Formats: sequence, structure tokens, C-alpha cells
Amino acid sequence: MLKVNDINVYYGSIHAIKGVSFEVKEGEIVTLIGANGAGKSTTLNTVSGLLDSTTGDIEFMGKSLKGIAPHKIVGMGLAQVPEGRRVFQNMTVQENLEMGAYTRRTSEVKDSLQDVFQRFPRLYERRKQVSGTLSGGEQQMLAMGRAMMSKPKLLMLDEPSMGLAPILVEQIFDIVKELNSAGTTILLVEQNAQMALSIADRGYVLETGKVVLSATSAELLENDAVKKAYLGG
Amino acid sequence: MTVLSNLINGISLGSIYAIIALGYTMVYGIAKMLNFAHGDVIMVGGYMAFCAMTYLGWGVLPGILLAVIICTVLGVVVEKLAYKPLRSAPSLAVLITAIGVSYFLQNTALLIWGSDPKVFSSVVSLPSLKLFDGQLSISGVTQVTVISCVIIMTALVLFTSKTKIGKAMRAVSEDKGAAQLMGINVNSTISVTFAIGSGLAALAGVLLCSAYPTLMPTTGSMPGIKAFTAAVFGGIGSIPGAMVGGILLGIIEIFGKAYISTQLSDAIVFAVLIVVLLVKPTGLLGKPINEKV
Amino acid sequence: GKATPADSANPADSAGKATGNPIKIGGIGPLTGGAAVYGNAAKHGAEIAVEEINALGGIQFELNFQDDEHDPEKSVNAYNNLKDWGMQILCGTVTTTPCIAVAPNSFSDRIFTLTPSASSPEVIKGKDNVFQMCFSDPNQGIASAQYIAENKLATKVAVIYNNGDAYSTGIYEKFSAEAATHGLDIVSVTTFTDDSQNDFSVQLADAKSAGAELIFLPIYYTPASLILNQAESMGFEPLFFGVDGMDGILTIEGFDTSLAEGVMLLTPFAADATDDATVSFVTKYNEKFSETPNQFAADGYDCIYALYEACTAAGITADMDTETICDKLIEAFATETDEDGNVTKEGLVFEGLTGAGSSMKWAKTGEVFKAPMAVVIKDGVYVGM
Amino acid sequence: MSKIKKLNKTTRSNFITYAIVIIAYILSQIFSSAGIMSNSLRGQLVPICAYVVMAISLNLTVGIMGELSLGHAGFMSVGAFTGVITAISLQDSVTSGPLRLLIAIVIGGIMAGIFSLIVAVPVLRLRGDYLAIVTLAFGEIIKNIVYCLYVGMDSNGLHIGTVSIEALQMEDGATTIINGPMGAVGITKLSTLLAGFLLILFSLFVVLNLIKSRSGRAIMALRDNRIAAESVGISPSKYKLMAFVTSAILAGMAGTLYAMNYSTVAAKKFDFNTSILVLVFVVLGGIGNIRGGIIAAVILTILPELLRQFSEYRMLTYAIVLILVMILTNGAKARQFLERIKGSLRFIKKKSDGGGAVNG
Amino acid sequence: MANDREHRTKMVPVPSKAIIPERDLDKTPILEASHLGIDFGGLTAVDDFNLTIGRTEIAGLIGPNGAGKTTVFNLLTKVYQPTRGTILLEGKDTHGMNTIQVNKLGIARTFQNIRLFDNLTVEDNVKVGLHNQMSYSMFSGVLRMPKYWKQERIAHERALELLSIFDMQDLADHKAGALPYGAQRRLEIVRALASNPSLLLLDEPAAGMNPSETSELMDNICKIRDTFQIAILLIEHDMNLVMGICEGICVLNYGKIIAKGTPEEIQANPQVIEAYLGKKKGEN
Ligand SMILES: Nc1ncnc2c1ncn2[C@@H]1O[C@H](COP(=O)(O)OP(=O)(O)OP(=O)(O)O)[C@@H](O)[C@H]1O
Ligand SMILES: Nc1ncnc2c1ncn2[C@@H]1O[C@H](COP(=O)(O)OP(=O)(O)OP(=O)(O)O)[C@@H](O)[C@H]1O
Ligand SMILES: [Mg+2]
Ligand SMILES: [Mg+2]
Repeated sequence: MLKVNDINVYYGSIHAIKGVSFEVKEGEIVTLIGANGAGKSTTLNTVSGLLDSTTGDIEFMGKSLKGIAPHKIVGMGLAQVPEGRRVFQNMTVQENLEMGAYTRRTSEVKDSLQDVFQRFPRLYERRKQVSGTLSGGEQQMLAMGRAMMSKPKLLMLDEPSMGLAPILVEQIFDIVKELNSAGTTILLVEQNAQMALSIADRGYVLETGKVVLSATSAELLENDAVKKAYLGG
Repeated sequence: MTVLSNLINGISLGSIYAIIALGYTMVYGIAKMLNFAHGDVIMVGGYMAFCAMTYLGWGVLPGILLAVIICTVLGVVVEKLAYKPLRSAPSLAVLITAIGVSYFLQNTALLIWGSDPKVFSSVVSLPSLKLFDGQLSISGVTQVTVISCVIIMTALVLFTSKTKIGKAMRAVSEDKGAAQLMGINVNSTISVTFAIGSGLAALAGVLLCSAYPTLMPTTGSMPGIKAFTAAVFGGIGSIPGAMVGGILLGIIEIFGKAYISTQLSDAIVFAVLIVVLLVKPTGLLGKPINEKV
Repeated sequence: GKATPADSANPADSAGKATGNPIKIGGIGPLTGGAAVYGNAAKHGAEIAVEEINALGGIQFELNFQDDEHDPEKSVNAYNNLKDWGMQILCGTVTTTPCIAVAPNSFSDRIFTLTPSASSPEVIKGKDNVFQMCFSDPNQGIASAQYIAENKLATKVAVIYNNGDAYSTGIYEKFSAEAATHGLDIVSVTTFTDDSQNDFSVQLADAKSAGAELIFLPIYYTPASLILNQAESMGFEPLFFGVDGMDGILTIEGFDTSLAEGVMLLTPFAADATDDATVSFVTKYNEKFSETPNQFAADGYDCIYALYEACTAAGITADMDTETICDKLIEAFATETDEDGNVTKEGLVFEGLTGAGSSMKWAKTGEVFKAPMAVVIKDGVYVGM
Repeated sequence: MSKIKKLNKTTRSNFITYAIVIIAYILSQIFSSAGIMSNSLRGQLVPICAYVVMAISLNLTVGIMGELSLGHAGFMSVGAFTGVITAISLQDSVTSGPLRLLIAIVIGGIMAGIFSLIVAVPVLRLRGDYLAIVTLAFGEIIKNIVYCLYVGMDSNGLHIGTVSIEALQMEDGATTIINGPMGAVGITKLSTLLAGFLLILFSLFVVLNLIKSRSGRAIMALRDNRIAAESVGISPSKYKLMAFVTSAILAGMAGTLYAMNYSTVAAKKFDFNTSILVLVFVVLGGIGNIRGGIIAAVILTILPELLRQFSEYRMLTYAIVLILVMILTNGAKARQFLERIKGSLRFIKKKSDGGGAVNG
Repeated sequence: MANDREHRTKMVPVPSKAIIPERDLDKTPILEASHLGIDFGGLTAVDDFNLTIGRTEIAGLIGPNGAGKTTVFNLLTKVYQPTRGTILLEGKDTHGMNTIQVNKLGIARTFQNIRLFDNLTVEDNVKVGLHNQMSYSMFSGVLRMPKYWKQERIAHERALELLSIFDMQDLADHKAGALPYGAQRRLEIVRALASNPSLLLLDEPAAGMNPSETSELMDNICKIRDTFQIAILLIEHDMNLVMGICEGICVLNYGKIIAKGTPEEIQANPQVIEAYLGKKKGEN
């Protein structure tokens, strides 16, 4: 479904991604793990078109994404929960969710809205509140809900569990699993590698802008180097 | 009675400021830039209508239409050429570019139409409204301006809060990157914003020149600054605020002249403005900036 | 501007011949910005004069007119720029404040200066080489008050002036002093500035409620046209009395001249005068710039001609240095009088467009003597009073 | 060279800034005494100095304090008129021109500082565009007040009024100092290039040293994140006031220097357009980049004169140049390009340095 | 809850005398908050909040998202003025004080969403934290008086020492805004420490860190407490960290305290499991 082929990304003169390639097949959950600054977010932003790669190619559903504007990529069925949530601070919770469904027709949106509210009752309680005053965790829920609103084929999550209460982390992972079994392909970036690998089919390990390891989740969970570096022991 | 007639004069001056301020706020609110060239787009609108009606002999409505169309196109083109390359630059850089555009428009107008003033014949043929046995009269232009002001304000409020593209504008104004991730075409959204803002500027230009019928290349600059002041006064980014701010500014100006001093009228307007901002630091209708810590 | 050896070899015959180098005349005025009307008009007028003079085949002029945006700093820059170019005579600057900044420079550089329209006494004060083509502000204020009083136009007078403008304020101050001595009752004095010259409702209402019969407008014609417009829509019909800055009001494109019906003004120039000189100038100007010239254009035109006559009289040639030219022109321009007012030395007597039919003379101080002409607007044209 | 390299990065950058100013001064002295310099350029030297000081001073407000000011020329105006009054009234008691200029500049600066204290009340409460409007308003108010200001001097001392010079009822032979809208007239020109150069050095000294001190860090911390700065005990009002007043004092001094270079100076000079002009210097030079601001001030002051050959297209050309320069220096594409070049230069340099011995 | 808990005596060797603040280590609590509450419009974000923290205690504040934890920090640091209740800091009532005053009294904090001085260098960020430890005036600064040189030198040394806690001294010249996320979080802690607090509030210090980084952070938090002999109150959703280093924990839900106690007690508390921990964690 998504094929990333040897991309290089620069921030000015900083070479952040050095020839990364990976693949996400339809129906899979794939996770990228790596230390701070390894380039995980940069990779996701490049896939969604917010950043340009200087070389290489990204293919989504058989089509090259080269030169395609980010908003068009969203229209093709790719959604991203960005790092740091980036909810629209001055819009209400409900308006934020509606923005998530921007590419869809208004009439189709109602069900999705119900669905999000059902999964996150807290958002329903706060639907009229201006998002900027939500607590960190509430904003994270909102960002997640907002991405779900576009009914994406491929959902990319950048550290969705960050700042969430343990009970919610579980919930979020449950939701990810559910979405996946309902047919959404998932590309997951997580610091909580343990959790991520427990639900993912496959994983890639990123180190300073390069893929250093790729294997199935089970293999990665057993890998000593991964254990030491990312699983805390 | 004089108080009342001063009030009416204030409203009529203020409604002109208000209508300019609406366009200002629109662009400011969405594109987050102080478009100091807005006043000069107004001037271009005035000249366009003048040319259509005087040189081409067109009627009032076609004249206005031409002005609106040309200004809309102008706004979009200027945005594409001058502001778009600076999307990710600091907002002050865009402000300076806008000043460059303002110089550009003024000097182009000077080359095309010369420095001689032109007198604009009013596009409003409505008779003045006479009250209290004719002691009080409200001119046709004032009536039209106030009414268009209210209509435009309402339309803009509805547009930005209810329509999809209006909401997209608000999203773009907050976080362009996140807006793109929602599938919003940031560039075309900003173009639409400029189109609307410049179209409004053309209307404002025609009304400004109808109320105060001289037209020069510099005609737009001072009303532009006053309207910017009005927009901030009302709470920058707030559409109803722009209207309230504009009208109040007009009233303060007239009352300041009438009851304090004509010599110091400019100083009075600005002093009142400072005092009001001290009491309400985010303008009259501006929302307090609630920063979540 | 250095004379070449070949030129100085036979200076005598370069005067009358078209073959000689042109005399370099610098001009300064606002060509862009809010005051561009005045600078452009003066420039255009001067250009026509230079063209005509050069066609005559005698003394040749070369005019270099620089923009100062009505800013003293830019004006001094323009002046220095012209000096680099080799300016020998300065025709400028057009507006008052910049002229006050430039004049001390031309004084110390000994470059003869004739300003078309900078009217404050401050312009010429203490500078023997700076002359004016226009009335000085005090003169206009005094003359206006006298005229109104003598002709008993009104006793209750209102004034609206631009208190951000040296010209307007200057006339107003002298007017109000003079009016007091003539028993005129100034019932309302209101002001505006360049920043607030849109709305005059308060000023007019004030004049109206004070019962003013005449409104004195020592201002330029652009705001004046707005005042007339707003007075009309208020249904307020006093007499309006203007000064030379008001000239030009009839020729604003699109202006409804019926609004100006009955407006009186003191002006040295009227574009619809029927004398040959004016007609020819107006026609040429119209052809060239498709505009009707205003007083500033006429001032610019007159400046060049006055310089031409003075140069001819003083036998000035292009190879003279600026200091010599300056001294000779001062000599040529100034009419000297003794304490009793008897003329002790005749200076230039100049018949121009802006002399209202009579001739002009210059005092040693640089001030011009010419008769102001009072006109009233009737059926869209000036009529002498 | 190696010594310079060893210095801390900011110290080195400051050193370069001082060096540029000093070299520019020496060069212009040489050129003008050798007679190579055109009148046009020579006439602009003092105003250039004044604008450079303005750019340095506004950089303190806009770049270092991070607040937009649209009325900086207002402080220049206060300084200009106070300075002129001081200089003219000391004409008899202080005969040395340079000394009189010095006193005028100091008093002009102090007075601008006092006025800035009045504006400071809103400054401490408002943010962003609201503050911009207040400064704009301040500039307009000052202009409007000077329009109505008449100051003269006779043997009884200074007379100040708001009606006209005559209304001051001074003795015969009195000097008019400020004549309403005409502004200050009859100024004896005291400003020199040397004075301007020294004032630039002084401003640089104040601003650069301030930035690299405890107070300067506090100001910049407030700019970057007010809440965080408060959380480590930094008082926003104290340090914003400090930056604002310092900036105003320098602007006032620049105003005096400017005014004392012309025989007349009118309030209209110090209007919104001049405030904007100075802002253009600051932004074009790179916000917060003092050296860039200086260079931009010099170039943009000379540019309109260089463009005189375009005659009526002059200001149009100026506008186009301004827009293009903004796009080329700040545009996303251009910036990427520049960074790429910088990056590869650094790379080459590292290689040629042979293993980063410099970093020690 | 923990005011009579024994002070820890484990002392780690200290880098130098300069960064050890002299402080009397008596047994009065550093902070006593009682009946604190605040409303936002109709929403009661925090209500009847009581907490006492001992001089050198590490305490945790946990609770579901939106429970009001960050708001408690904001109340303690006077970013918001409490609607009700009192806060005693070092036995002094902080009523009516502002952020700056309570910082000078001894509270420093980090922020949930990082708030660094992005355009300043790492070292300068720390020096801003040291601001009130220096005393030279603006004039001595501009005129470069001896006082300036002396205090700046000390500040430089102290900044590097403080950075060395997290082994960040090599980053001193970098722009803070360009640091990787984890380093930014650590820098915030260093900056807060620089203001010489006796109570350090950490808002989700481990957010965005992976397990190994988190365990490193845990060591460092303990080290800070031991070196500086200060109290630490932290908000965190990472239960390994909370249960690993906190001596006392306070659980908040919907603005109210639902439980207080030792990690063991909290982990076993059914209400906490229900509202916050979820089943799996509770079973562990
Ligand atoms: N806007 C930027 N400008 C310059 N460098 C950047 C920028 N954003 C990221 N970087 C650098 O690019 C590299 C990769 O960053 P990225 O954010 O992709 O890492 P990450 O793996 O998502 O880390 P984290 O776990 O902290 O989110 C880092 O070295 C980072 O410092
Ligand atoms: N300024 C404010 N205006 C209105 N509501 C606010 C404001 N600040 C916080 N709130 C609300 O108060 C509640 C508590 O917020 P707080 O940030 O303290 O939560 P938290 O416990 O820190 O949550 P998290 O773990 O998700 O960060 C939230 O519901 C939030 O929406
Ligand atoms: Mg990331
Ligand atoms: Mg929180």
C-alpha cells in the first residue's frame, strides 16, 4: 500500500533522513521505533507531503506521491496524527473534528462524529470547549479523533500515547487494533516500543536517519539490541 | 440636536473606516499578516470605478463591478507573487513586503493617472434622509455605507463560522501544516481570503470616494491606517469588532473635533484609543488570549 | 560644471548663439507622494518654458528636475545630487519646508535660487541669493483681510486652515492679526491636518452655528473642493474666500464647478485668462500633459522666463562659475530702494503669467512685488473683481 | 586571525560589527578628504548615521524585546525638538559647537526616555499588534502636538505657547525656535560625521553589551517565552521597561543628531512613514541582527539616490527592489538554497581544517 | 501525607561546592496546600486539594487526563490565582503573590508542553535560570564593571556544572530550539534547578522518552534530590517512573483527590485502578 524507497530529507543543511526505505502492506500495522531524533517524525511528515525528499520515491496505492501537494495526499486516503497534537486551538472540539472530515461530504460525517464521541466520551463532554484549553491528554484524544474523521485508508500515528494516562494508552491501542481490523492500515510511531510491538505485525528500527533493522514484531521483541535500547532492559 | 448631528457625522465617517477595516481584519485574521497595501487596493478600486464611469461612460453598477473584479484579481495576483514566497518567513518580513507593494501600487497609479486629484461623482443617488423637520440629515452615501457595512459584516461572520471554506480559513490561520493534514488546500484558501479582502477593498474604495470625492494616488493610505487602527481597536481578527471599532473611531474623531479641539483632533483620537486599550487590552470585542500553560 | 578652456577662450559670443553649452538649471519639488501635484505642475511648467526658450536660439537652458517627496532631507539630497550634476542655478524648491532646508545650502554654495512657490518669509530670510516667484504668506494673509474689509464682504468671518501645513498656518496667522485691525470679527477658527482632510462636517457646522457670513480658506484646492462639497450637502451657503493655493479648483477632473460658484480668491494666475501668453501656455500645457495648468505650473513657467530675462540682461553664459552667475543674477533681480522708498537701483521688471497683468519686481530681500488679483468664480470661470 | 577564532562566537561577531563601522568611517573620511566622494553621498553621511542609530535602537525593541513598534520615529521627534531647543538656547552660554551638540544629544535622549516612560504603561500591558497600534498612536500624537507648538527665546528665557509665535509676546529680536507646523527653524548645523560615528559606536556599545548581560538575557527570555521566564523569577515589567526606555533614549539621540544636520526640521518628518522606514531597515537586516540592520540602513538610505537616474520610475523601482529583496532574503526557497550553500561551505571548511582541531 | 517521613540520607558525591545551596534541613514541610480550588467559568478544574510535601521528598501527582494535575502546578506557581484555599511555602502564605515572587520563595517548575527560550543557547537558557542568583545592575552590565565579569564567570561555571547533571555540557553552545525533544525536556529541568528552588515541580518529565531514557531520567531525578537536598513533585503517566521513585503519591480525578499513599497502596487502590491505571497495570 505504501512504499517508501530510499528517501533523503534535509532541514537546511541537516541531513535528517539518509536513504530510508520501508513498506506497509494493506491491512498491516507497521511500527517505526527509534530514539529521540532518529527521524521518525520526519519520515511521517515526508510521507504526508509536509516535507520534501530530495531523492527517492514514495508510492501510495500504486501512485507516486512525488510533487503531490499534502492536501491532495489526504484526499487519497492518508491521514496523520501529527506529533505534538496540533489541534486548532481556537476552534471548539466539535469544529476540530469537523475539520478532520474536510475532504468528505458534510452529509456523510455525522456517523463518524458519533463514532468518535462514543470512543472518547471525554470529547463529547467538552465538545463546545475551545480546544486550546483542553488538557494535554484531551488534546491527544482530539487529534486522534480528528484523524479518524477522514476515514483514512492509511492512518499514520506519531506517538499517540504520549502524555496519556495508562488506562487511556490501553484504550488507544485497543482503538488502533479495532481500526485496523475494520480495514484501516496503520503506520505507528511510538516511544513505547513494548506496546507498539505488541500490536504491530512488523517493525522498523530507525537510528540517526537510517533503517538499521527490520523484522516482525515477535523477532524484534526478542532481539537483544532492541531490548536493550528500546524496551528498557 | 448638534450632539445628534455630530453623532450622525461620526457614524458616517466611522462607517467608511468600518468597511475598510472589515477587509483588513479579514486578511489579518486568516493570513495573519498586516496587509499595509490594503489602503492602496482601495485607491485602485476608486480609480477603476472612476475610469469606468468617466472615461468609458459606464453606469454605476457596471463601474462598481469592474472595480471589484479588477481588485479581486489584483489581490490574488499580489498574494501569489509577493506574499506566497514568504509563507514560512517571519510575519514582519511579510509586513515589509506589503509596504513594498503599497509603494508599488501608489507609484504605478501616479504614473498612470498622474498626481492631479480627480473628483469622483457619487455612486449613490439615494436622497438624504431628513429628520426633525430637516434639522438632521443623513446623506445617501452614509445610509448605503452603514447598510452595506452591516450586510458585509453579517455575511462574513456567517461565512467564516458556517461554511466549509470559511472554517478552512480559520484552520489555516491557526496552523497551516495541520490544516494541510486535514486535506485543506492552504494556498487556494489564502487566495480566496485575499480575493474577498480585495473585493471588499474595491467596494470600500467606491464608497470612500463617494463620501469624500477626491481621488489621488495617496487617497488610500491614511484611511488605510485609520482602518487598521479601527480593526485593532475593535479587536483584531474579530469581524464584528472591525465594524464596531470603525464606527466608534469615526464618532470619537468627530466628537473630539467638535467638543475638544480641531487642532488636536488626531491626537485625541489616538489618546482615546490608548486609554481604551489600557482598559481592554485585546480591543473591544477581541477575545482575551487564553494561553494554556 | 567646469568651463572648458575652449569655452573660456571666447566667452563673448556664446551668449547670443545657440551653439554654446546650455546653462544648467536644477529643479526640486515633490514628484511622488502626497504633494506630487505641486511638484509635477511646477516641473511641467518649467519644462515648457525651457523648450520655448531653447527654440528661440539664444541662451540655452538644460533643466534637471529632481524629486524630493516633500521631505526636507530628500530635498537636500536632491540638491546635492544636482550639484554633482553641475547645476548652476536652482529653480526650487517647490514646497516651503523643504525649501527652508535647501536654501541655506544654496546660500553657502552661492548658487542663485528662485523658488516658484515656497512662500514662507523663512525661505528668503537672511539669504541674499534666494528669491521667490510667489507671494509671501504674510502678504496674502494681510491682503485677504484688507480686501474683505475694504469691500465689506462680511463682518463675521470663519477660518478653516490646515494646522499641519506651514503655508496655511502662515497665512492664517497674519490674516487673523490683520483682520482684528480692520474690525473683522473672526467667529470661528477650526483646523484640519493632512491626516484628517476628509471630513469637514464639524468645521462647517461650527462656522454655521457661529453665524459666519464668509469662510476664509487659506488652503490648497484639494481639501477646498471637499469643503465646498460638504457645505453644499449641509445646505450651508456662506461666501468662500480663498488664496492662491485655491487656484486649480476649477480644473480638477470631474469637479462640479457649480459648487465653486461665487467663490472668491486672491490669485496671481487664472488659467482661463484671455491674454495671449496665458492662452498659449495653457494650450501647450494641455497638449503636452493633457491637464489644465494650475498656479504652480505657471510659477514654474515664470521662474524659467524670469531667469532667462535676468541671464540675458546680465550677460550670463554657461561657462561662468556658479558664484559669478549668482552675484550677477542677484544684481539683475534686485530692485534697491532707499529709506523713503525711492528706487535707487532698477532691477528686473518681469511680465509673467503670474503677475495678473502687471509687472513684477523683486526686493533685495528676495521678496516679489506683484499685485494680487481678486477673482470670483462665475459660471465656472474666473471673473476679475 | 587565530586569536579571533578563539573568541566566543558572539564576541567575535560583535568585534566584526565594530570593525565594519570603524572601517566605514575611516574610508569615508579618506574619500571625502580626497574629494572623491560625490556631494550627494557626502550630504547623506550624517542622516545615514542617524538612521543607523535608529536601526540599532529599534532592533532592541523589535528584535531583542520582540515587540512591534510602529511609532519609533515619535521618539526621534521628541529627541530632535528637545535637542534643537537645547542647542539654540545654549547658543550664547556654550560657545563650543561640539560640546553644545553633545549636551543637546544627551538632553534629547533623556527627554525621549521620559516620554517613553509614559508610553511604557500600555507597553507593559499590551502585546503584539495592540502594542504596535499604541506606538503608532504615540507617534501620531507627538506629531500633532508639535504642529501646535510654538517655542521662542528672548532675553527672558524660553517662551512656549500653542497659538502662534506672535502670541508668545517676546521682545524684539527674539529667536524663533519652533514655529508650529513649520517645525524648528534657524538651526545652526552642528552635526558632523564624527559626531554621528561616535553616536553609532555608543549605541552599539550600549545595545551589544546590554544583550550580553544578565538584563539582556532576561529581555530575550521574555521574548521567547514569557511564562517560562516568569517561572524562573524574571519580572516582565521591569525588563520590558528597561529595553523600551533604552531604545527610546537612543532614538531620541538619533533624532537630535538628525535635526542638528539641517537648518530646519518639521514634525511631519517623523511620521508613520519614517517609523516604517526604520522598521524596514531592521527587518531587511534580519530581525535581531544588529549588524544586518546597520547595513540595511546604509543601503536603503543611499538606494533612492542611486535610483535618481530612473527619474519618474524611481520610487516604483525602489518598491520593486524592496519586494524582491524581501523575497530573496526571506523566501522559503531562497533560504533553503542559502542554507544548503552554507552547509556545504562548512563541510569544505571542516575538511580543509583537517579534523576539527578548531573546535577545542 | 508525608511530612513525617524520614528524610533520605543517601548522599551522592557532589561536583563542587558552588551548586550546593546552603539550606537548613529542618523537618518543617516545604509546601502545605490546603483546600485549594479553581474554577474556569462553569468548570471546577481543581477542588479541595490538600497536599503536604516534606523537605527532601519525591512525590508524585497522577490522575487521568484532564484531572487537573497541570492546573495544580499552575496554582502552586501562581500562573493562576486560586479561587479558594491557601498555599504555605516554607511556612509563608503565598496569597496575593505572583509567579516571580513564589519562584524567589523557592518553587521552580517545568512545563508539560516544553517552554524553552528557543533562540537562546543552551547555556544562556540556564543562565536565565540563574538570573536571580546574580545581582549586578544593568549599568554594571553595559559598562562591563568588575562585578559583571566576576558574576558572569561564576554563572558560566555554574551553568556548565548544572548541565553536567544530564551530561549536556557539550551542547552549551547549541540553540535550545534545535535540540532533540528529550534534550529539551532535560534542559527545562536544568533551567528550573538553576533558579535555586527548594521545591521542583516536574510536569511529565518522561513524556516522549523511551524506556531506557526514562530509566536514566529516574536516576537523575533521584540524583538531583540528593545533591541539592530539595523536594520534588512530579506529574507523570509512566507508572514505572512514578512507582519507581516517588515516596508518596497523590491521585487526582475530576479535580478532586481520590487517593493518597505509598506506591504500593496506590497500585492496590481499586478506585485508582478503575479511574486511572486500568486492569492490566492493576494486576501487575
Ligand atoms: N525543523 C527542524 N529544523 C532542523 N532540524 C530538525 C527539525 N526538525 C527535526 N530536526 C532534526 O531532525 C532529526 C530527526 O528529527 P525527528 O523529529 O524526525 O525525530 P524523531 O525520531 O521523531 O524524534 P522524537 O522521538 O523526539 O520525536 C533530529 O536530529 C532533529 O534535531
Ligand atoms: N484556562 C483554562 N480555561 C478553561 N479550562 C481549562 C483551562 N485550563 C485547564 N482547563 C481545563 O481544566 C481541566 C484540567 O486540566 P489540566 O491541564 O490540569 O489537566 P491534567 O490533569 O494536567 O491533564 P493531562 O494529564 O492530560 O495533562 C481540563 O479539563 C481542562 O480542559
Ligand atoms: Mg518525533
Ligand atoms: Mg497536564
